[in-house]
Amino acid sequence: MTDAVFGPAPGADEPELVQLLTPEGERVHPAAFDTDFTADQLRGFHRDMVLVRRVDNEATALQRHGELGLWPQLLGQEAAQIGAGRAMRPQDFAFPTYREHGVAWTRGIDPVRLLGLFRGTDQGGWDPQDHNFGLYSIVVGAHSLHATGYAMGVQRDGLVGTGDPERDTAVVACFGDGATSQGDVNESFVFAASYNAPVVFFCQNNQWAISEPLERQTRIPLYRRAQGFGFPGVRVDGNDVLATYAVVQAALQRARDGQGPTFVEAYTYRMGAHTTTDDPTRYRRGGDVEAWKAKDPIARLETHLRNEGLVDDAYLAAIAAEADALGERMRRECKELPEPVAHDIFDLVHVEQTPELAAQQAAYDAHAASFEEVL
Amino acid sequence: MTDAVFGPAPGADEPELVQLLTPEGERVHPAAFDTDFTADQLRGFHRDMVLVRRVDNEATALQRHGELGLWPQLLGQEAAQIGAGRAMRPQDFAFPTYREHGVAWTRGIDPVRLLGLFRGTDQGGWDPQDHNFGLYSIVVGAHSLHATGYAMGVQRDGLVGTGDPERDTAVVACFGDGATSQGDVNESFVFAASYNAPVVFFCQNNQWAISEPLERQTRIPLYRRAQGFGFPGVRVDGNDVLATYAVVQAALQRARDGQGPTFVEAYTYRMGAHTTTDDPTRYRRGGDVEAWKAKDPIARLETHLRNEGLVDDAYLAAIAAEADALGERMRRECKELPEPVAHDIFDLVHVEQTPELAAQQAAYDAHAASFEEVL
Amino acid sequence: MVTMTVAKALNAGLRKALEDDEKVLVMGEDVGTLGGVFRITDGLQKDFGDDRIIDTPLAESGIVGTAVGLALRGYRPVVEIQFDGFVYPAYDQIVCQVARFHFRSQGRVKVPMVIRIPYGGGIGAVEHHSESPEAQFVHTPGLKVVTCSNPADAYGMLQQAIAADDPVIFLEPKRLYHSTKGEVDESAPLPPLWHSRVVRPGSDVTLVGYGPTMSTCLDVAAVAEEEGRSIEVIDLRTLSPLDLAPVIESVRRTGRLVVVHEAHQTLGLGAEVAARVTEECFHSLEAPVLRVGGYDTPYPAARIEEAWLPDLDRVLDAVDRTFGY
Amino acid sequence: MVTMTVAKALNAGLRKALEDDEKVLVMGEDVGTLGGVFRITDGLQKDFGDDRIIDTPLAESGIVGTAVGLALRGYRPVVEIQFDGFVYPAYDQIVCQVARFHFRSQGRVKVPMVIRIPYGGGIGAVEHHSESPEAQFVHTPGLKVVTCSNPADAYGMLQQAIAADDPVIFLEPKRLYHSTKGEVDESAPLPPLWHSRVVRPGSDVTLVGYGPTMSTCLDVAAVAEEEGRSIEVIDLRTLSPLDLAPVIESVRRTGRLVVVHEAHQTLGLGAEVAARVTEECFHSLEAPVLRVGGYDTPYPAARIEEAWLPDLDRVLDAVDRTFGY
Ligand SMILES: Cc1ncc(C[n+]2csc(CCOP(=O)(O)OP(=O)(O)O)c2C)c(N)n1
Ligand SMILES: Cc1ncc(C[n+]2csc(CCOP(=O)(O)OP(=O)(O)O)c2C)c(N)n1
Ligand SMILES: [Mg+2]
Ligand SMILES: [Mg+2]
Repeated sequence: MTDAVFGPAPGADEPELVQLLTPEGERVHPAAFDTDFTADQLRGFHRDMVLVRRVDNEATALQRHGELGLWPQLLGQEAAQIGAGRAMRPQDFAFPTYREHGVAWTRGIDPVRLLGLFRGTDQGGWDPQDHNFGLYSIVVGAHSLHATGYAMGVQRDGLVGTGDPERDTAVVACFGDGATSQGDVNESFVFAASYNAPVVFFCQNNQWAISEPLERQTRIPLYRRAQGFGFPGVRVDGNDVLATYAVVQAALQRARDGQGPTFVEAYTYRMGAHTTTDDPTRYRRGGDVEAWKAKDPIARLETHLRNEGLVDDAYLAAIAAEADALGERMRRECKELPEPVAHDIFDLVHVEQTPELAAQQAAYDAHAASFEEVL
Repeated sequence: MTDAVFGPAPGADEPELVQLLTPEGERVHPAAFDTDFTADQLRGFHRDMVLVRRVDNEATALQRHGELGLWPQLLGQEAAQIGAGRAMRPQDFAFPTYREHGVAWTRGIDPVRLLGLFRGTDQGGWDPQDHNFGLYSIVVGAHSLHATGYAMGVQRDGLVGTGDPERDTAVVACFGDGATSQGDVNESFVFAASYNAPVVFFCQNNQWAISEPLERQTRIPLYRRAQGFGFPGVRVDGNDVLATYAVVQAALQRARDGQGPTFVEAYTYRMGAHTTTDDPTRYRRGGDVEAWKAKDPIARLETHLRNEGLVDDAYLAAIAAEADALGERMRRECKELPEPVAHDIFDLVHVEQTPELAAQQAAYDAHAASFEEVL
Repeated sequence: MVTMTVAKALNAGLRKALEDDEKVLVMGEDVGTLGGVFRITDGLQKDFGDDRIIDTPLAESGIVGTAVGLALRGYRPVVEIQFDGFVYPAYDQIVCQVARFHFRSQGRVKVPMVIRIPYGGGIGAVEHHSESPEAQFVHTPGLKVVTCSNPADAYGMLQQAIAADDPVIFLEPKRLYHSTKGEVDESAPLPPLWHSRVVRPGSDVTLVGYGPTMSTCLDVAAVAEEEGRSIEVIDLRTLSPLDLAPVIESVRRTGRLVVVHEAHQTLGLGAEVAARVTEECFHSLEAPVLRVGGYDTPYPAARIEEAWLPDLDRVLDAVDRTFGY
Repeated sequence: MVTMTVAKALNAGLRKALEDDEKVLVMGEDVGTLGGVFRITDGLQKDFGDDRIIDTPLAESGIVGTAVGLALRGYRPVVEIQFDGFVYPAYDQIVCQVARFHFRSQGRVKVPMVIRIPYGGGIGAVEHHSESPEAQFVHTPGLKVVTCSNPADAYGMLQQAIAADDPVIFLEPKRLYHSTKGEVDESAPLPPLWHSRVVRPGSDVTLVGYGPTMSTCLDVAAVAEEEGRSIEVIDLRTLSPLDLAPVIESVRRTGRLVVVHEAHQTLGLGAEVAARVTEECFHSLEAPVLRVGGYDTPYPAARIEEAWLPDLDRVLDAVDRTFGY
């Protein structure tokens, strides 16, 4: 669409993706963001992706077997999440959505801890401070502001631009394409720009918000949203773990250096359902899944590793065995997750319990006890 | 700020303003947006601006005399408001903020009707349907969504792109620079872009949100926000009534033609206080007011009109007399604004009154009557 | 007479409203192609087109705010909020805009719209998916708030809410969507919208509930009957305006009242019912009005929600306690 | 002992908190250079710098949301909402995030923060500037809600709220900011935060208020005394948790209770007080608990706000009515 007076419509053309590894597993070298990786790094990415895919499959199976109420699948988004997560330093902090199983993995969260929220045994199974990884956020977009505020705190702590790689700190806000429509996400752009906060907005554009395609949320490539707020945005191939790592790493370094926020759009695809209760056959468009299958994040890295002689059958079998063991442990430990105790919730509302809640707790206990007597 | 990897910071450079009339009153002819005006149109703009400035002064005086609780001054923003308002057709609809006295004027709202909200006699003194002009909106940003929804209604009515100038309809959302930080305003950009709604976002950047300067809300020129959402944005000299008219008129026509939303930033300055309770000496920066005085919207048009021989002293005296008469009428009629009646408010909550409110109304009446008996 | 679920009845009610008035629109997240995450809008976009059944961007304030604009333009939007816990981003639009337009305009402007909210717990969901936000809307002047507890009401009340000229918050007990079936007579006159209803007569205690707690209330009455106690059960249906006339009439006979809801007990609807009924029935009451609500904690993890929600035992216990004064 | 206004006492309390703990931050619209539209933060940015006294973009959800992030990073943000009516855009952050972080994290995470809200009417303002949103926050588990009615409490309670490890909604009766003066002893130990207080003893009727209605309550007691009626007046101070112990003790003596607030009567705080006190004092009550609240209409135009707000006459009338049962 072009307009005689206002000129061409802004930014509707499709951009190039930053890519370091083609879908065919060929290593390419873009002008910006090219990065060298050690063999260990490459194998590490591969292992991470294989294992989190297994985590995801296992959890999906656990849901099918009635052990979980729900599971939001990450299938297809392994590269985006592992690339972004591995680009973080220990002191960096990530604020995830509900689908960030891959990022969680890189922050050292035992996958079993992810299950509690979906099994209904807890509402957050880890201490955010221990892992520099926030609780899963169900309310779409709300946590993007938390990330920005946290980054403002980092600034106040004097931990940007010191030049000390052990100290300079960045924050990551993870959200989806749909989330970019929320007021809170846009307000987080306003605040981050206004204070030049050290935050990276990491948007996994998996093309869908439940049944709604990307076009309902935006008519231009999403990464260009950042331009409207005065900070850079980049689109990266989210099925390319190397490119995602490189771009997020550069964005994090910008933040740590005191250069402020960056928006990274990881262009990817949700290969599974939105969650296990969703039925994507109602809305998917023919051929999409097939086309994206050809861009599988694990397959392409595996091809590359094989071509480079960095892995062999024995290595891959060992990783597969590790995945089997992890899956087996998840199945076992999921069922062992501690059951919540209703008595306890009255203690968890406030740091300092109120007399009212103490009274409700006592009433609850008495009521519960009256049944134990009867039984 | 430039970055080796991410390139130059997006859009931080200061743009040209669209201008048709220099501060010195000289008519210039930009490549885009140049427009021919009839003598009557030019004199009309001038008269409009003189009269609304008088409306504004008079209301400010009424507040000083205790007749109004508060008054938000438009001083300095006359050109922006008259230019935008006069660009509208009768069938177009505007959603104003609380400072839109000039736009209200162009929609045929008697200035006396504006006073009720600030005198405390009502919360909206006109029928929006009668004037295609919404109620003043106090909650910053909220009405931007109403404008977008209304525009979606216009689309459903089949009133865009018919080619019939009497029928094709556009909607205007008026808000300030500060409002652009609100989630609601950004969500209205998302919706307008998603549905290609016939709405013009008319932002009067008067440099301040109460005491906060523009830089707190944005680090790039505001009109560029629109780029991030995929529709055009333009900065126009908001102290130039001709340029504002021309740009808003073009944006409205785009909307009416079915080409969707446009963002217009009218670059101007609030010469008065935020409202009559504000004390700008606490935050204003030295010299600003003086510099902007030199760009006065009325003076420059008057110079132009005189230079072109379109007005003379007698004409200007007649306009001044008209302004005096208007001021005098406002003073008189302000005091005659009907006092609200507490009994009535119970009838206004719902279209269909509830038994509960009927009962509260009866209780109120009985209570009030008990005093009348006593007195 | 057709037997259908609550979900199907709502779908049929929406369809009827869309047929009856071309100004009726349906909008929300995933209401189009998908038919909504609960399938309440199933098939509507196919039949009424995407101009009337509108998938929206993911932004609740935006949905409600644009619906206001559509209503100002003469449409009758029916907004779906995907889950109770996601209504809060739209809270400002609902409480400061939707609720007040008519009042602010001195009665000149109407904003007929319905905001449908699947609400309540008991479905084993993750956080933010089991809330009962009704008290906040009942406290807000300018809103009308109703809820249904069976397919016939779902079908009839939804149509009436859409036909009403005032904005209505329509609370749908999501737990009943697919579990509760009943007969719906699509040709019968619609039941009155602004009235509560005695659903089981009784003489010893009055028990008031609404929406998702009605089946518990009826179970309580059945169990109590075996114990020789006669419970009169009332379904409030309309929460704002509150129609307490049948409750007051009942309490004047029974002298005892228990109110049940899933919303947090403190300042839940039971508080208002207790305060009003006590004022009206002061000399008839043999015991204070007792309330059984959700505890004053955030909604807990699903595996303990049954302990958290008012259930048969807690309600029976309250009934018993009314005899202890 | 210094005599100061409520506004000055709040300013002094903030200053003290900022001095005592370098993690305390103040943030909001216009709180910096301007010192806030009510000047509560006057002079603070000059003394503590703009890293600690933070002017924010114009977005309430953004303010509260970033404050959550700052709290997670170990800061203690004190957020100013410019007027009561503008807290609603932040409602989702307050109700779903601030209130629940501790709970969701199984008690692992703290979000100590104070949200200051100038509230209430009677100042002749335009719409959205005179609201009383307390009931909605009291209904929300995980929030603590307090309000002050005099300079000494303003000074002391604000400091304690800031020092508390839980999020606190701090409601400031804006009508009293500059009109109410009182003595503040900056060296005395701070008064307890979570307690209501008998401010005038009496024996015939109990009268409960808080924040902006306290002076009306005291006026009522004075007038009633002339008529030979002894009214015990209680200032709630803490709305969540509700400290009803002194009220219950009082009602057991007086047998009569009237509750006053500016918030809409339906599901205003009075409903909860009535329900609880009736349950606790059923056999002591000589009359139902009566409530005097704002009517169930949106806050009206300023020229009739005095007729809308609870005033001496309406409260006296309610007191009289408690003798009619
Ligand atoms: C505020 C809010 N509204 C609605 C929902 C319901 N919901 C859950 S996920 C989702 C879609 C999210 O899409 P996107 O942001 O693209 O993330 P994705 O699920 O694709 O990873 C919706 C609408 C929610 N969780 N929060
Ligand atoms: C949601 C909301 N927050 C805060 C306010 C208080 N307030 C009134 S005007 C204003 C500044 C508005 O600035 P801007 O949008 O630039 O408009 P201007 O007043 O300069 O015309 C503020 C903060 C409000 N009215 N609404
Ligand atoms: Mg998505
Ligand atoms: Mg401004």
